Amino acid sequence: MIMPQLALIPAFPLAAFAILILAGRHLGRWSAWLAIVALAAALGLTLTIWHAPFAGQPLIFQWTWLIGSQPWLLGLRVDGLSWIMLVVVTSIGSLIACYSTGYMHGDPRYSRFFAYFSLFCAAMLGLALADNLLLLFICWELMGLCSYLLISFWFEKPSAAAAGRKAFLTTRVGDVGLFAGILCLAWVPHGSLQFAALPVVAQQVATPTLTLISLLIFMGAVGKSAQFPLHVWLPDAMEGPTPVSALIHAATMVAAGVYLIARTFPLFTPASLHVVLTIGLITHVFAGTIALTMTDIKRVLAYSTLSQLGLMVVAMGIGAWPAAMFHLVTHAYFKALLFLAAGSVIHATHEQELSKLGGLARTMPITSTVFLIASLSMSGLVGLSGFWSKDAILLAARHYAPWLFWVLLGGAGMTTAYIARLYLRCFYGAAAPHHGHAPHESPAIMSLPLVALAVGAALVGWIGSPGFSPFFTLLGVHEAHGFDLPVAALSTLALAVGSTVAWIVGFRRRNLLPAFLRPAGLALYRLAAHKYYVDELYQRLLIHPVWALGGLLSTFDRVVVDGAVNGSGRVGAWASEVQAWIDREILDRCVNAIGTTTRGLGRVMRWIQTGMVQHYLLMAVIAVVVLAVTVR
Amino acid sequence: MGLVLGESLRAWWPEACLGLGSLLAVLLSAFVPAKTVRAVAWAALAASALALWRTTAPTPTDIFYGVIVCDALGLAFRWLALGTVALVLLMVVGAREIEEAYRGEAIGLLLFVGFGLLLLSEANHLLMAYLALELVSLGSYLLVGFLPQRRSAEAALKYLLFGALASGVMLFGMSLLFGLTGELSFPALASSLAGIGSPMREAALLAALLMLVGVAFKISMVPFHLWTPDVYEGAPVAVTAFLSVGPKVAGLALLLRLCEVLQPLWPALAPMVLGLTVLTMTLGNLAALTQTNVKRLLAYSTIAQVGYLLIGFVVQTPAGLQALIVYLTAYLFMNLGLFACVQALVNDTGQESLTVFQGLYRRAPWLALSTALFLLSLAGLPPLFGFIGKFMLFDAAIQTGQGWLAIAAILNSAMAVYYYVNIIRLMYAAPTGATTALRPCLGLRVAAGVCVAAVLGLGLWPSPLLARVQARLSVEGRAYSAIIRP
Amino acid sequence: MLLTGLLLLPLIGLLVILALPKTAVTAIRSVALLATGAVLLLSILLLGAFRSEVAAMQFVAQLPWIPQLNVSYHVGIDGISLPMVLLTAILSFLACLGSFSIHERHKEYFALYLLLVIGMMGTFLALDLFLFYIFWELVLVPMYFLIGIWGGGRREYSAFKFFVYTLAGSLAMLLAILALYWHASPRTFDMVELARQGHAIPLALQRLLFLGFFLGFAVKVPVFPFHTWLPDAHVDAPTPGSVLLAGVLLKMGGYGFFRLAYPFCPDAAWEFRWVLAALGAINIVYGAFVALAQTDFKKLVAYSSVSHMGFVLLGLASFTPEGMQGALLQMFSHGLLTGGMFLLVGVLYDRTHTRELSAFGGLGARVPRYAGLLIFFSLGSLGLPGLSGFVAEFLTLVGAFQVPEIRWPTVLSLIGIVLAAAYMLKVIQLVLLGPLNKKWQALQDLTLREWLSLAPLVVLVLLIGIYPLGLLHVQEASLQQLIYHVTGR
Amino acid sequence: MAVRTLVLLAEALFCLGVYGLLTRRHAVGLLLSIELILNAAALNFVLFSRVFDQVAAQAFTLFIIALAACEAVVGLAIIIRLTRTAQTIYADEATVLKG
Amino acid sequence: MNTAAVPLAILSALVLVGALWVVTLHNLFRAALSLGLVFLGIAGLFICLGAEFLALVQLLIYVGAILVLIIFAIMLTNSWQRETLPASRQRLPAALAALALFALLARATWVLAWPAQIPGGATRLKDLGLVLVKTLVLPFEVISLIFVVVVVGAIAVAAPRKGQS
Repeated sequence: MIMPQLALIPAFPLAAFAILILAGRHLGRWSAWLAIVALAAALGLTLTIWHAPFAGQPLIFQWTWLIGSQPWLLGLRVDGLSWIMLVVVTSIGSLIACYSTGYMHGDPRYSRFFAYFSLFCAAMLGLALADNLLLLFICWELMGLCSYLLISFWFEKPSAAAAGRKAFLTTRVGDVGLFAGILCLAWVPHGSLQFAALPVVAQQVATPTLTLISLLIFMGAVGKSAQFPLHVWLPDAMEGPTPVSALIHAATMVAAGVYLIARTFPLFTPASLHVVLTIGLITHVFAGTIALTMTDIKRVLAYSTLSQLGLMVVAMGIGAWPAAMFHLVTHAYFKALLFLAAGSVIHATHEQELSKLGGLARTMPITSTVFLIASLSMSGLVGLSGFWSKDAILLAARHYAPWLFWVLLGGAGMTTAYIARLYLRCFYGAAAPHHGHAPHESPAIMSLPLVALAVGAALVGWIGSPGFSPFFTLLGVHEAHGFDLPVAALSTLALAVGSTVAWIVGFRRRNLLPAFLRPAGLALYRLAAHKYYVDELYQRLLIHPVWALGGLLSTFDRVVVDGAVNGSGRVGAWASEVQAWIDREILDRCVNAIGTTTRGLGRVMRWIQTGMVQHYLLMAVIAVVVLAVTVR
Repeated sequence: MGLVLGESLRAWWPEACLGLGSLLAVLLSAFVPAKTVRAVAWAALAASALALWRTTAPTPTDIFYGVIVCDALGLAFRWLALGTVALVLLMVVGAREIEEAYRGEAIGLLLFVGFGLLLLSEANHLLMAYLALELVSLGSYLLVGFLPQRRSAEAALKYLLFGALASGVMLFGMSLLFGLTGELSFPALASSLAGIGSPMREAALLAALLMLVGVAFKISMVPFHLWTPDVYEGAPVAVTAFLSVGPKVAGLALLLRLCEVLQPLWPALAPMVLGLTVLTMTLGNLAALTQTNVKRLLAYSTIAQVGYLLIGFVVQTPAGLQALIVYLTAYLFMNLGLFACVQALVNDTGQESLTVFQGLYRRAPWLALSTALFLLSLAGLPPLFGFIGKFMLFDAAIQTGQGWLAIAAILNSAMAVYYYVNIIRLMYAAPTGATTALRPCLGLRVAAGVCVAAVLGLGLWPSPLLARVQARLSVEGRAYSAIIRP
Repeated sequence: MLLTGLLLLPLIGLLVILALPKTAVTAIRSVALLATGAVLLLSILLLGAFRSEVAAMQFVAQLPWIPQLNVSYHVGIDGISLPMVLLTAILSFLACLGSFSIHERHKEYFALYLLLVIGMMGTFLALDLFLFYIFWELVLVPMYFLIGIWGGGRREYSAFKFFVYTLAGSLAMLLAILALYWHASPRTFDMVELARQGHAIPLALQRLLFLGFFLGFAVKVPVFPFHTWLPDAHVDAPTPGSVLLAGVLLKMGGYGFFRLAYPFCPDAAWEFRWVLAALGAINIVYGAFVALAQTDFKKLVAYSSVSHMGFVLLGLASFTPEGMQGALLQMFSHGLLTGGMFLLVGVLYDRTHTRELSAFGGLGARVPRYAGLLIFFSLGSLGLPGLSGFVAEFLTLVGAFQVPEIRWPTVLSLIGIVLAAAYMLKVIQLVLLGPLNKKWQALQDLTLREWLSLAPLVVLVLLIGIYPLGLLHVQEASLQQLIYHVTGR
Repeated sequence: MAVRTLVLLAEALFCLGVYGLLTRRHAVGLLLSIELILNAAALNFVLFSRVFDQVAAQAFTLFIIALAACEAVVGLAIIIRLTRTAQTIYADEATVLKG
Repeated sequence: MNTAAVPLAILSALVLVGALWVVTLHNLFRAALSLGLVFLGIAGLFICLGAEFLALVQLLIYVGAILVLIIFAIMLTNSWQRETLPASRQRLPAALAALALFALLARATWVLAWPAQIPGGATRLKDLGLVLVKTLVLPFEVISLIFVVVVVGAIAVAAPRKGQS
């Protein structure tokens, strides 16, 4: 069904962006409401077209964007998968926008914030709506930009500026992979960029090529979803305002990578899925361990995000892409909530270091409650959203390979452990000494979205629960997985163990390790606390060499390329320019010799001109003789 | 007999006016101020130009019993010679380095040499050619030595000695040629040489070579160019200007005529001339790169330019001849214009090193602009006239399949860009010495103005000139019938 | 007639300025602005009247000029030259606005400026090879003086270097032109006719011709290793000079490939495509690496031009519709983006008299409008989708990638995309972000004039980024014809 | 005696003149050498005028003699100038202009 | 060898020896006198070749005018001459070059088929005069112009200028 109105969905926030960037200064506080209204309108529009995805009828709107040997189409398309994304983005987005009106209150670049925010939403909506890889890539890049702008929103802070740049560059590395994937996909025989055509493409393209393409696309996902080894930007991205962290770096944008995999899933071959699984697993475990050691609220949450994204990627890797999407949705809600709550804490205390926090449950009851709900949801307490999605993944893992199931179960325990540690240390225990003012509950405009999100975080999982699963219907997967009691029990056990450990080790600070293991434990702890030195490794192995190469080439350019042309043995500035000229002509590397010869010849000419007229005469006579001999 | 003389004179008014004018000027200069001499000179020039304008000689005619030939080729070269004299006259009048007391003599000598140029470009007889050549030379020696400075006398001596050797060699060559053929007039020589046999041929070749040396000296062709830089540096600026154009014009005319005479020997001479052509431009440019004295630099530049000009000669086609004439015209204007600018500078600073150009733009923007224009034209930048000429020359070379000649010329042009533009660079740099405004005298301004107009105007609209050159020089005329081969 | 107007208007302006007294600065400025404005208007009219489905030359005007040499005044446009004409018109108008910050020797400046405009315009309009060469060289002189007189730093050196390099290059081209003229039968300079005879030229001669043309254009583009004049010239040129230098002059090189080298020696071009592609990739990567290491704002932008022009070569080498479209579009887009960048550098330099990146910092808070624009143009340069640079680079890469012979250079040039982000973000970070350098406490934001000179560029960059189809349609027919001419496909 | 011998004599005279021009240091000595060269040519012309019975060639010799006189006058004027300004009479000491 | 050849041989020897002295004698004055010897020899040869008028002119102008002028100049510039002046350093290369030139010329002309005998007879003065006023009237006029201008020019050049002795 053709439906040009689809374009309105991203157009609302885009228009808001345009207005805000041009006239935001004059709008003042109204700028926030403009953004909220735009998002709400997008949400409304999304909801009004609910029937089509449920009916399995995609809504399509296409137009020609470029021409070449063939027209390059761009198009929007709403099917179940994208509709879900739309709902998630618009609903969470508008709630976070509401929250931000309070959080960003008084910021000098208030309207600018909402402008970026709107642009981001527009891009994310566009990405969800895209019916081909090209438009997806365009929106993908725009999101990268928004991420950059928002991370370095408080650019006066050098660390924020650096973090923004790091995020952009790191994801760009992945983007280039995606771009290369698109190039390949466009030009393999029978290739197409349309998502709808991908299953056909997958059948017709040779497997090795397909593996290459899918891995390149996955590279994009690795960058955007901050998978190992391109994960380094995400923790630093916490330099941005907290609502940004909530929306972009937890709920939606980072999930785009997972969404991309889901979209292009038909292209993935067993070999590439194996890679996906490996990367996801590494990220999941590795980020979880780091999260255990972090002492900054937002960083704990950031690593937890990494870990959860890893989990989704694992699900993708074992082929359970509906489960991964399901986890994506639930994760969006509870992680957004976690971040917003953390933001509430930070807003109240101006502190985000765990060691300086504590006992906030009394002063901030709402925040404390919603944080708890979200934590439990993430940990997978039976009945809460997180439980259902994690359960689906665990189930799939058990079908895939038992060892994976156990690893993931351990991961689940770890998840519980770090989030419980965070919760306990933040809201219980002795109240930390306050600086200047007493912590207080956030204003209503901030807490109301929290409550709304808490409802979502608790209940949204039911749409994918066994028995009642409109979610899977939307995705076109009809054999809903059943409720598996052992798995549920085991995951509950993991939750219990995890929270207990968190209580004893994380909160009470008891070292449970036997003495002989303690040095090893400490070393491990240090390793994790330093994020496995990945940043340092990059610095040494990648950044430094690149900069050094740049410097080297620059010197090369100045000294050799220019110098080869200019002649390094310059006698005078202008004399060397003679060489410059000659060298250009000869196009040779060893031009110096020729340049010297030229000047040498010039000098010979000077030397001939002794000023003695009889020398000239002699030369002339000799010339006559020589010419007479040669002319025959 | 009276009839012959009368007819001859009718076709010979331009030369007669100029010759009488020079005589009058020289004689008067001892008694009247330079201003009067100047007036006489202008009158003579004007009369000569008028007479030349009325001369329509599309069909070649021998006059004065065959000593002189009036034809289209001669007409073109006579115009060029006259133009040179007129422009240099403006410079001589405006030259501060020439003492006022002797300016009259200088003007007279200039007209005298100009007269020689006219004769040289229409000589049709060995004696006439030798006489005209000596006339030009003697006048030039004197003009070069006109300054009270030591360098001027030195330059004159060098010029004299080199010139004497060259003309002596040439004369000896002529005598040998006469000994081989028994003829003195060009047409007779040509027909006599046409049927020459083997042992005679070698001797004739040697004689021809010796004769060509005289011409090569006049046009500063390598390896007979050695006098050029020294003489140019020592001579007064105006005289240098004259030397850089006038003798080249007449010398090339003589070369063309001699070439016609020597046509049977040409196949043997061609490779040598070709090689010397490339050598001339290359060595001229190479040496120019390291010069620091303006006049010396321009001397080498002249040598290089002669190299380009010779392309039009060595290709031996009508197109080449036309290109030669067109480029010669361009060269006349751009080089003399440039020298007018140099004269203005030398008048002001009394120095000749390249540094006098430094900051010229601040002192005299228009002067700097015209200098730049002339330099760019010399460098062959479109849409200036120099480019059109160069283009035609290169095209003529490529047309005859001598692409390598064009390549050599282009490489040379690229090399030349360096030193031409270097002067422009200096002009627009910050001044080091005087910063007061510099205002050239009227004569120099007129000279430079005329040259600017020509370089620009003929560059943008060369069509009338080209049409005329083509129309005149495509006619199968006697004077160049042999070198215009289909 | 319309096209002749494009050349006559600046000429009239030039003459009027020459007639005005030196002191009438306002009058001189307005005349220059009027002239360039009229040119802009005329070129927009041209766009309206252009029939994009026609591949052949349109608005052709021909008058005999030097019949003796078969030279005629012959102008016309097709889908390849129209974008360049538009670009020239736009940039010369905006740079003319930008030239108001020149504060000495106005008369000479604007006279030379208009001469430059004539030269650039003529290069893109000429259909007579001789005329083309004249305009091509005509550009050199005013630019030399713009750099040499109104430039900064080692301006004489840079101007000189620029002049000698480009002239040396174009002499090689002259040789090729002469050879072409010699070979053509009937002897003609008519570029359309010469193109028609392209395949008839023996391959050996074609190779030589291509080499000659290549040298001429490679210096202009500039292609590694002929690029060393570029950073010097760009850095020392006055702002409007840099804008036109990067915005238009470099495009003349690229245009030369489209208009001269490809049609006249098609077989050699086809043979040498891998060389072009390899050089393109080297340009992209090398330029980006060197840009990364720069500490001078302008120099960085200059090297970024080297990198970006590599895409033009890459696209050219592909001989696919996408690649060629991309190359042409990249020329247009790069003109807009670098023009904007140089204007911005100029704005900053006018106020602070330094271009050292490390001397700034934190200006984002102080001059938000400026910051916005700088970010905008940087993003355009690094190829952000939605802006013109992305479309061009995407098309180029897609086009080049499909040709097996040049696939590896294409893959290599992907590195350039990451590096572009790196150096552009470096600029943003060093200039705009971080704590405010106390020295620039009183820095003034963009003035109205500066706004006016930048805003059209912003609009165009966005327009092409979002709706490139308009320009692509204009280019399509002519490019198809060119590709067919060269490859027979 | 044959014509051949006289031609040889003229050639010898010519070469001696050239040798003198190359080796004489005194400026006036150079003028002497020039006269030798001119005389060689004159001798040739007179000889050949006899051979071909061409009177014009004898006239040519007349002109040569006249021009030789002119050249001597000019040469001496320049030499006097040189001695005034350069304080030397030797040609190889006039080396201000070089390079 | 017939009788006509004897004076020719003697005169030739005179010319050669004189020329050799002109270029080699250290004393310039003697060299100038040797030049007179050469002139005399040439004049004699002219007579032998039947060009009596030319011989007369040769004696008048060369010996009477030019040589006197030169000797005058030598005496005038006497004060600038140095007694002990080393000979030119390029004598050897100059001699080689001149010899080579001579070899070339001699080889080229020696092999030619010249008339075995110099044709007899003498030029009538009238013929010569006729040539000068008819065929060569223009050169004749021109050379008179040259005389005038050269003399005036030479005076202008040789005249002492301001600030010079």
